[in-house]
Amino acid sequence: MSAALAATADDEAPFRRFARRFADSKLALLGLALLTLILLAALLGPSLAPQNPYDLAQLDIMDGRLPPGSRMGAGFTAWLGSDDQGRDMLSGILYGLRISLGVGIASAAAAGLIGTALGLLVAWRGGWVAGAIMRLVDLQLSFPAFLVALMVLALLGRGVLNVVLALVLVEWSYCARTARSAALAERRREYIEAAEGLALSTRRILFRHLLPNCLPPLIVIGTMQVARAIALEATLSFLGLGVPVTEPSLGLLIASGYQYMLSGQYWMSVYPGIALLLAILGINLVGDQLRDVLNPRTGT
Amino acid sequence: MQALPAAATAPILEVRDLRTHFFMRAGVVPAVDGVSFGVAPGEVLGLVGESGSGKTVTGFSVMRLVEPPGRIVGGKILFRGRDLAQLSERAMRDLRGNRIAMVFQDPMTTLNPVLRIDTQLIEAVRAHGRTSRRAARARAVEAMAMVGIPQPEERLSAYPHQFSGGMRQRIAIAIALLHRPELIIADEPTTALDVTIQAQILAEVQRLAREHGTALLWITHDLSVVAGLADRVAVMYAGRIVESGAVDRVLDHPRHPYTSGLIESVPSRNRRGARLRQIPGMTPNLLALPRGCAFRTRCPHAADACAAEPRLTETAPGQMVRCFYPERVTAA
Amino acid sequence: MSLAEPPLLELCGVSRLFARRQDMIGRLAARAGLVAAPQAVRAVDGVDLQVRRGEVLGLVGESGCGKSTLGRMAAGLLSPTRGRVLYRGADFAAMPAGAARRARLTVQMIFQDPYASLNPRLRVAEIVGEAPRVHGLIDGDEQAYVDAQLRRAGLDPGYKRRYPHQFSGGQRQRIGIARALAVRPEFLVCDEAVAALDVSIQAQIINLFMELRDQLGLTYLFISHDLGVVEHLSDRVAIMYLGRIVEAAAVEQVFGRPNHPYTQALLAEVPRLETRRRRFTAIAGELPSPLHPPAGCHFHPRCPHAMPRCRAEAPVLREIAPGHRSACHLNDRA
Amino acid sequence: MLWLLHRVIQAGFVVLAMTVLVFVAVNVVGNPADILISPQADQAERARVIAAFGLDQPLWRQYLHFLVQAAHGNLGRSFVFNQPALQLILQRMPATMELAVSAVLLSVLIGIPLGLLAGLWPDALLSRAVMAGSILGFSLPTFWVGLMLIMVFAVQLGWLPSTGRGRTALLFGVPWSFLTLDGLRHLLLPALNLALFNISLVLRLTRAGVREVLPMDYIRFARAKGLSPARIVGVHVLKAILMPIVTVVGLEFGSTVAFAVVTESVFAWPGMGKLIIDSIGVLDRPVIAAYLVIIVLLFVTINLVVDLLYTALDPRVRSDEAG
Repeated sequence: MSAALAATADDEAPFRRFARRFADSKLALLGLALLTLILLAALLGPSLAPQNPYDLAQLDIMDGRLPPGSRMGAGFTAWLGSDDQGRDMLSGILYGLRISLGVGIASAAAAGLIGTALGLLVAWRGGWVAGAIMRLVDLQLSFPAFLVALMVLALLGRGVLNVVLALVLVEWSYCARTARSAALAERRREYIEAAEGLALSTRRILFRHLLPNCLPPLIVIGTMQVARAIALEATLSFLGLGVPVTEPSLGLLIASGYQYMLSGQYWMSVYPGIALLLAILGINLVGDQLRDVLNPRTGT
Repeated sequence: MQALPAAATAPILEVRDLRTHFFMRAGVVPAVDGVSFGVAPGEVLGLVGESGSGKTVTGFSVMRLVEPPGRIVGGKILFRGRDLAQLSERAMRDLRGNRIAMVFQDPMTTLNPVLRIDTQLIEAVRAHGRTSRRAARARAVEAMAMVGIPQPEERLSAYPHQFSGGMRQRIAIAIALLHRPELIIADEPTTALDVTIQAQILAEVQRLAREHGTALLWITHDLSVVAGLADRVAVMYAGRIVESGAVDRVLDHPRHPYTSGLIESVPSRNRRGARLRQIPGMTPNLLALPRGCAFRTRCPHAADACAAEPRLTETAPGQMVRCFYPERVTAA
Repeated sequence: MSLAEPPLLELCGVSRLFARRQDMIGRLAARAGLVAAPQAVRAVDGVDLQVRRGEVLGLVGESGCGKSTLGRMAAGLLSPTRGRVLYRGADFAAMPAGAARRARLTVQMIFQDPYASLNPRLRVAEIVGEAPRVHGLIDGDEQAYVDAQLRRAGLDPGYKRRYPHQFSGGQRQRIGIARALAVRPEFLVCDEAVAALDVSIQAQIINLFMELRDQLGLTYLFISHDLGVVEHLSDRVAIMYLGRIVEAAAVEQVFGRPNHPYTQALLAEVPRLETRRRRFTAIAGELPSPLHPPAGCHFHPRCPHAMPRCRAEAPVLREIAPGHRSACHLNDRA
Repeated sequence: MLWLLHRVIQAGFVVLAMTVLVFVAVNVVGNPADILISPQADQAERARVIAAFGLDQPLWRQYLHFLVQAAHGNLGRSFVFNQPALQLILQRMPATMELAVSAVLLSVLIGIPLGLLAGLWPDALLSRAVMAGSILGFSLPTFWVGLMLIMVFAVQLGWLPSTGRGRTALLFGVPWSFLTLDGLRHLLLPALNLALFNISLVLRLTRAGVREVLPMDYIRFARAKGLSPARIVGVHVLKAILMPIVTVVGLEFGSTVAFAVVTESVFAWPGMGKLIIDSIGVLDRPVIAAYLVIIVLLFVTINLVVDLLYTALDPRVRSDEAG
């Protein structure tokens, strides 16, 4: 019955169909708007921020812990208040957003590339190397990412690069598993057999036939991974294991404001937290709708 | 609209002008659009059609198991004179599996994979009337034996995946037979099975229907199965019945060009190695049906008059045809 | 059979085993005798078969009998575990890589599932045009070449910018045929190529196959479970049961004088338009699982004529009349 | 049976592999001698300690020694507390377990009913709200939610305490918070904080399962048998979706124990998570090693139990002979 109804197929081109289905959810559109806004804020951060919070020369300890809307010594208004170092919170958040997003996107992209390549290789070639890789993936997946990242950072010490490294190390296995299962499922389909029968080269079959059809779940996972990485980085930084104090990400800003929260100086923790939440929420809303739209059972 | 002349006895099921539509984003799909037929006790009615013809939706409509976005939007489904279309869900549930039973197409998916066979049989026994677990179990064993499952006692505690497709379909039939229903709706129950297994299932069904006097609505795309099994046949195209009548009459003297086309395209009706007679064009898109007769774009006899809607007319005793030019169709 | 010309395709004692995957611990446990080692599934078991140039060989069998595996080996998509697949007397596996690539193009496969057999992310023009372009088979304009292929398969070239999901099942099957023919094969393996289609569309595709055979001099291995279809378009027929060929002969012989009890049962049980309100009587028993095939003749548990010998010894496929081969111990008694 | 053997051997390999990693992480990266020996010690003293701790032996010997010691429950003494590290960890374990179990219970008790609701009536306003809320649930960073809970319920409203376990009572010789009212008050916020992510996860999983199972033929067939909706949802749907939920809840229990590190840090909950963060801060290596060994054992056990449960629930896995 469903097949009969599906036979009333529309004549839309795939991308338009995708866009229309994506726009079905107002929540997803809200997420997309949010995400665009956050990305713009991070990109334009240095030109928007009234202050460079990493330049110690611009900080004045006399401006410390001013409530939102206070006038700073340098003459501008700190709309979101200032922290104990005399840093304008808005500037701190704009710069912190750059680090949080940068770490999240870089680690997810690297993990995605490594994981996809290995996952495809494993699905296509088999053999004992593939078996060993999958064992490693299984082993790693049976331990929570957070714990693995925690231990890696405990060993490596703080630093932006170390955080990225730790996140790549924990995330590649998710991508590898997703890529492998997608590739295994697609591989069994007859169009791959047909391509082999047409004596096309392995490279061509892998990159023109197999990979594009494995992409939908990878895009969804990749999106969610960015959000996860941002949250993980923030958590690790909050615990004092992530980025160094000289380059505070949102997580570190929240952590340094934490001690003043109990005395009612909420803005140092709350505002960076809201920025963090909006970034993660935007990505997740988009990713969630992508999952529905790209699902082979319901989607294009 | 009286569709079919009364059979020897009063029909057990009489469907009148049934309409079931699917409300999709792209528009309303009239999957079943004014279908009428009747089935008498002990009679086998074959409902034949290709994919998208609405035959399956018709079966589910009678069971009132059409799911959204589908909805019965009109017509009467008279079962022993009671209109099922108007029945409360509660009352309908008392009929389902009790007086009207259904067998599905794919035996691999009709049994719940995580529940044991005995659970699935016993719950069906106990859904209608108070029965002790022990008595229900005895009934289950009896039903399994009836459909020819060896060692039913032991096999009851197995899970569906431990049975072959043919055996699973027997179990589904056993479940359908538990309460000696007056009507069984069978939706392509042998399509997914191999030839030798199909023959076994057909033999069982035929024997059981004869022994119990059960009426059978047999939905299929396979004219050959209908030829061997059914007393009467109704052919569906694009949500409507285009021809119906006694099997011999319809298969030997089809009067609708679609019926005739279907019969003629069966390979055994053609000289071996010769070009098969074929129906041109494609199975229609239900969202964009041609006005008037839905078949006219593929019909060799179509004329201007076909832009209007043809009615079912009786061309021979018991043979109803929805065509303006039934005389143009001659048996090959 | 002309002696001068070797068969276009020859399968010599071809077997294919599918081993159940096992990890190290399982293997160790099996070696230590803790559990029985899992058997491999013998999907195809010692098949000898020849297809002559220009003929249509129908291969019939029920699900799990190994006919698809056999077809994939004939098409070069799967290598046999044992035995050889000879194409014009030459073995693909023994050819140098370049020659093998070119030789593979001459055998093409038409698949069962019109939905899974086309890459959903490519336009029709690319699906059809990719392989001939890569292999340098197009002399002039690629688009004109693609148009010609589509037209030959009965499709309007105006639709070539579309994606597969915008076509019906029958049209998709035509795209698959155009794709196969675009690399100029001489041999087509059709694996249940019309099984998924509606009756009225099925006739169109069968007609297309027959037209193409006349136009291009194609040879077919036509795999199907539908006896009516096979009878209609085959010259010769081979019947398979659980990995083995049980009977092979010209179509008139198989359908007119079936020799093997399985063939006889199969023919008796096919519903036909002409037989009305018949009493269905069925051969007993289930199709055995290919994992545990019965000893001796695979068919003996369901065979009405089974003798003690059938339980112990597998009958060989041998000629019982000119061009008519059957694998049954009953033939030895006569 | 073979299957069980299989799993146990596999688990053994995992533990062995992890001990290598733990050993490498703790004893090779950085020089343990620097930590064990006071900088004021002279050369002879240094050599004596190195010999005493076996640090002059080849690495594989050191590893074997570590293994033998570990097998005897000796993972070294904490530099900070001057107590056996293992004992230190085991003392804090009940607090963490209490927190994690409460969180998992909360996630099941809240997640499954809400997931059923959202799956059975996907278009209802309430269902949409629940689904939107669940996205929020796994977007909110745990530690920040913890801070906000403290700010609202402890600082602003003053309803609930923000730190510690409160009054505990003994059961089997172990102190528990959930046995006293004060303890429960202390438990509520951290448990809720830790559960938030899991609630969203269980809820979405339940909903996805229901959406997947409802259109199945066997559900329609169950309706065709005349079964009541209660039985269809309660037996046919629930049993079919239970497996992935059990698996994930089981595996998430491990994650929850790990994530307790965050919640314990925020709420100053005296569990092993807080201990490990403090120990990382002061490089108390024996404690880190002991924590890792305990966690690895815990995870291997959890995975084994989940596998067993999975087998008990899915008949298709149990007799994998045919397929």
